[in-house]
Amino acid sequence: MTAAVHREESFIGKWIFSRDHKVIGLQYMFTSLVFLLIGFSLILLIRWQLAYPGRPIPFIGDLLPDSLAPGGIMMPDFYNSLGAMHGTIMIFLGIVPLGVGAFGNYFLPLQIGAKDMAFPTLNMSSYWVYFVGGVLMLSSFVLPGGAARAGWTSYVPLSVISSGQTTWLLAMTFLITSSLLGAINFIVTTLNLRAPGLTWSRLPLFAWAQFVTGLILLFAFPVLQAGAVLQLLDRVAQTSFYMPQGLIISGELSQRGGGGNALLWQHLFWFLAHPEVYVLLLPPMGIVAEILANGTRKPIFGYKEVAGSFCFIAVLSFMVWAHHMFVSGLKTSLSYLFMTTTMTISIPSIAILTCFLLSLKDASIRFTVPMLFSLAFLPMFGIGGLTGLPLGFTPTDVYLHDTYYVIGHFHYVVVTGTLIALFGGIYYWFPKMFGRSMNMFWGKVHFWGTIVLMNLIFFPMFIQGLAGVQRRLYDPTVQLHNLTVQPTNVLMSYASWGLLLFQVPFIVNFFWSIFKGARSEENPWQATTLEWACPSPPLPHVNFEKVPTVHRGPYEYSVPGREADFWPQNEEN
Amino acid sequence: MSAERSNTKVYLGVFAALAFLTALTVWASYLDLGKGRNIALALAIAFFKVSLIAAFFMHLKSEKRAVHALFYGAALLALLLFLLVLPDLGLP
Amino acid sequence: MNDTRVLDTSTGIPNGKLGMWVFLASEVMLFGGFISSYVILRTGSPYFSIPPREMLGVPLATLNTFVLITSSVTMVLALDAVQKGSVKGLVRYLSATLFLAFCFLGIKAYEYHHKWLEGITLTSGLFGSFYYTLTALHALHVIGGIVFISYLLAMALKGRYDSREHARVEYAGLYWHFVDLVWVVLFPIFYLL
Amino acid sequence: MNPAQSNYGWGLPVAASTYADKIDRSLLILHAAMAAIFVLWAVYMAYCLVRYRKENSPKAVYSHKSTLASYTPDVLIFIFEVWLIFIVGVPIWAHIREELPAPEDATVIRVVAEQFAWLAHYPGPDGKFGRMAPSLVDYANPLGLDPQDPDAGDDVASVNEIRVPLGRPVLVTLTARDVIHSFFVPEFRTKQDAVPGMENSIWFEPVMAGRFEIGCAQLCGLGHYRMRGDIFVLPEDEYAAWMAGEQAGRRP
Repeated sequence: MTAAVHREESFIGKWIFSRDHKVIGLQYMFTSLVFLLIGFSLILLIRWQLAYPGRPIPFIGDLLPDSLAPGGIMMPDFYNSLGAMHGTIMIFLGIVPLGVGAFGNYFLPLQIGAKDMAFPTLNMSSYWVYFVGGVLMLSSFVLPGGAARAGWTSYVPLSVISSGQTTWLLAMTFLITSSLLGAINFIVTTLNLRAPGLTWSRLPLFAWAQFVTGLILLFAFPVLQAGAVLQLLDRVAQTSFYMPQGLIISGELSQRGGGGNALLWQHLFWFLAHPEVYVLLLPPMGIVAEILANGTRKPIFGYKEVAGSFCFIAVLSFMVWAHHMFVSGLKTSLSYLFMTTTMTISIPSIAILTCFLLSLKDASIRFTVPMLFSLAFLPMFGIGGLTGLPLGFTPTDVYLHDTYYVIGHFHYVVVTGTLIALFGGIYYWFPKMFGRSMNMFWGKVHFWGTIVLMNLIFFPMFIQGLAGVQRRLYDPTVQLHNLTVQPTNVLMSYASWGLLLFQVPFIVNFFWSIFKGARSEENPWQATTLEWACPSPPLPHVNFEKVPTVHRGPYEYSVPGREADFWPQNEEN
Repeated sequence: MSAERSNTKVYLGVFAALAFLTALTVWASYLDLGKGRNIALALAIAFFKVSLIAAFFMHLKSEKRAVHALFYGAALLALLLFLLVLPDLGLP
Repeated sequence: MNDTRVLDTSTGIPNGKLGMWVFLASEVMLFGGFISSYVILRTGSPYFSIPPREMLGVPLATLNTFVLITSSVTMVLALDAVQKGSVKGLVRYLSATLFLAFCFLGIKAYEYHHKWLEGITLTSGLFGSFYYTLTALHALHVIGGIVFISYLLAMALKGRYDSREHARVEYAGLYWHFVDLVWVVLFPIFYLL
Repeated sequence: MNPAQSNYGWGLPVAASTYADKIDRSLLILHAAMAAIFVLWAVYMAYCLVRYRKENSPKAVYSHKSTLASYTPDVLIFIFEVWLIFIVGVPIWAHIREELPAPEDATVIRVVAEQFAWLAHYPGPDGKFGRMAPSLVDYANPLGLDPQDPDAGDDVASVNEIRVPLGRPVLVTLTARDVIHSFFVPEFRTKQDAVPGMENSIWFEPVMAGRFEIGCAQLCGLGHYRMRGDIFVLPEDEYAAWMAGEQAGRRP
């Protein structure tokens, strides 16, 4: 590889159509953070409707067009599209691109000592396909027919007969293609471009998580691509892959040929969607491992167990998908099988959590802001994981399925688990990305406000779930069994608006520190992995002055007989 | 050079095998061995042809472990999807 | 057989080849998803009417399978030629592969037209829907292969490839054999069962 | 007979069907185990955060070996789960899903879910369901019962209201007309998706008279939230009187 001749690129070449994995990582980060904010603001509208059903939305109400919210009162169709788009935007446009696209693209090559991804052009196109998919998904709000309204799972036949789904399907195809291009890059880069001496047992856990996530994306997404194409044809070309015989839709007998099966879509969708939720989970677990090792000044407890559990989760995640379908008409013989595989997959998650908790023993814990987020991840993900047990266990799932218990479960895993870890990752790697550090006081303000309010929003969901409140209800007070627990909706709504307020310090802190943050040197956290062995921000196109060679494991902290309590991977002695 | 020369012979040999197998599978489809056995036979011939192409034309035989893992991993997962969904929708 | 350039990758497999194999793994899952749905609905749905064998045009499809297998062979011979250093052989075999690919598409187009008139259309029933969806997706992959190979042919004519520098020919070969491999599976499940 | 608001409190609704208490016991076992695990983890973590703060332990202990003892949480939870699945779970799930009561000694009802209403179809005294034709569906005849069919003569149809006698199991055959709905009665702890093109049958046996609420648990469009109905569990004689009234109201 001859030294890259460094011609002066134009602004466009350097920032917009750049092939440098660091610039692409930042593009992913900024875009996904904007999408997270948009997805979050959609749910704030829903929270008003759930807290005060039928009353006009105060400030924003009269801004909304009359077709969606006449007189400021939200219509059920608009409510369903807000719910569907909240789910879709947060998962496919927000958290996965942030966890995999931003952090993976930026720090995987750095952690394995590579100059760049294996296929830089493919990497750039993966961002731009994602960007087009995101714009298309958002534009569905203004296109005729409005946004998709059959939930982020878009179950057939509702999604075939309701409007707004075609743009959703097209946008999903773009997002799936973007994830596939990214996955190919991650797998080949981790396999091929590791620095000399970086064997598999010396690979940092964050790199392990990104590699395993790439494999999951590679094998799971194409199946949803197939399902989405079949649904698109059902919608556009009047085929009936999923449409059964003799549907009577609003009075008239549908003229479709029929013969399809509605459960087929659920099988194809959940074959992707369950591995997808582990794609949401693994990169943040990698980030928590990095921050915990650094903050406790101690090697992560059970490196092999955690890395092995990542792989075991990846393999098992392809065999558990039908636990979403226990009450959907799945044959009982299959539900026994999927109940057992679902319970088996809870073991590696518990193993990882146990290893993280045991890392705290005999440690020397520093309560820096990234450490606060990572330490909060442990109990929060614990609740998320534990509440998954009654949902994977069929007798209790019969009652809890499609109630707010499910929503509480996956929000505890995804919001107080994944999102908190990703916030920790931003505070932890900000100095490496911008050469300046974020303000730690406002970081703590952001942390405590977010954690407390998130619990106020999500814990009442379990109470509602046990009371039998179904999910996706436009007006819960119509069902009599929801009336007793209705006051929790008011509390949850105020907590969610408060959560928006507490994101302001983070946003201001984030953008202000890029230009005005205190300068920080190469290794502010005194960490040992390779990404701290290059200048911050790393050199464009080559990252390291000279290719680092790796001499030891990733978390050599407090090695006896050395005065410094950390021993970077690339130091010879 | 002899090693190189034999390569062409190998490819032509595989070509002949594939052509014969195609004719065989068409001929076999006219036999009436009962629904289950017909399907099994056709899939067996198809699987054999697939492994011929993969082993010789795609040089899978002389590839390293990583490639084998990918190939068999993908095939296994495709089979998994098929096997686990079939009982649910298959037998009404 | 691998090109002899010193390989600076940790697994010893060149990036491009590994990338192509990873891409093909995702393609296996894409076609796997489609074929699973087809077989599942065919065995499960009581309304899945299978057209009589005469309407399917089995002899023509067999010829088509034969055409694609031959193109697979000419592709591997093209790679073999360039490894022996004969650019002329490479050009000859690449053009043969391109010609055969166009033949395949031609026969496929004729088949579509013939079937559409016979009454098997996209909405005539599940068999028609699956038949057109899957074979159209496969045809798209054939067209993708044609674009890739014609790019190679252009580069070969410019003398870009010789016995040491021909990685892309090998990757195009991998892709093309995969496309042929998919057809080898599609042929029996649509025409013969 | 309004559903006494006492059916629903802050915890689980009243257990009004035979297998409801089995499900409640499983919920209790699971939540007790979850609480125990969480409390143990929290106590241990709080102790570590205080004991191994930087001020208390300036030097961390370097170690790579993970002792066998570190697997105890995983092994314990695995054993708990194996016990839970094979001893507790499988019998209950088989009881709920596969031990359907015989039609002759159960009240058999067909429920057809459509966009935003539950249509109940009783076979009537002859025990046979009349033929339904999609073309006959209209406001007066929501199920589209075919008047010429002799079996349909004594069939009773009702919208969003189901009446069942106390003391006998109820066998419900569920299907849907347009999209996927989900028949959910919190008090009976029963839930089953009504999938168009498929017939799913479920059963429950009420243990108390009263009025219980049916809800739709699967998003089925803009009216999903108002798709509610009521199940009236009547004593035997009241049910017989009601059915007789329905038959009398019919043309001779």
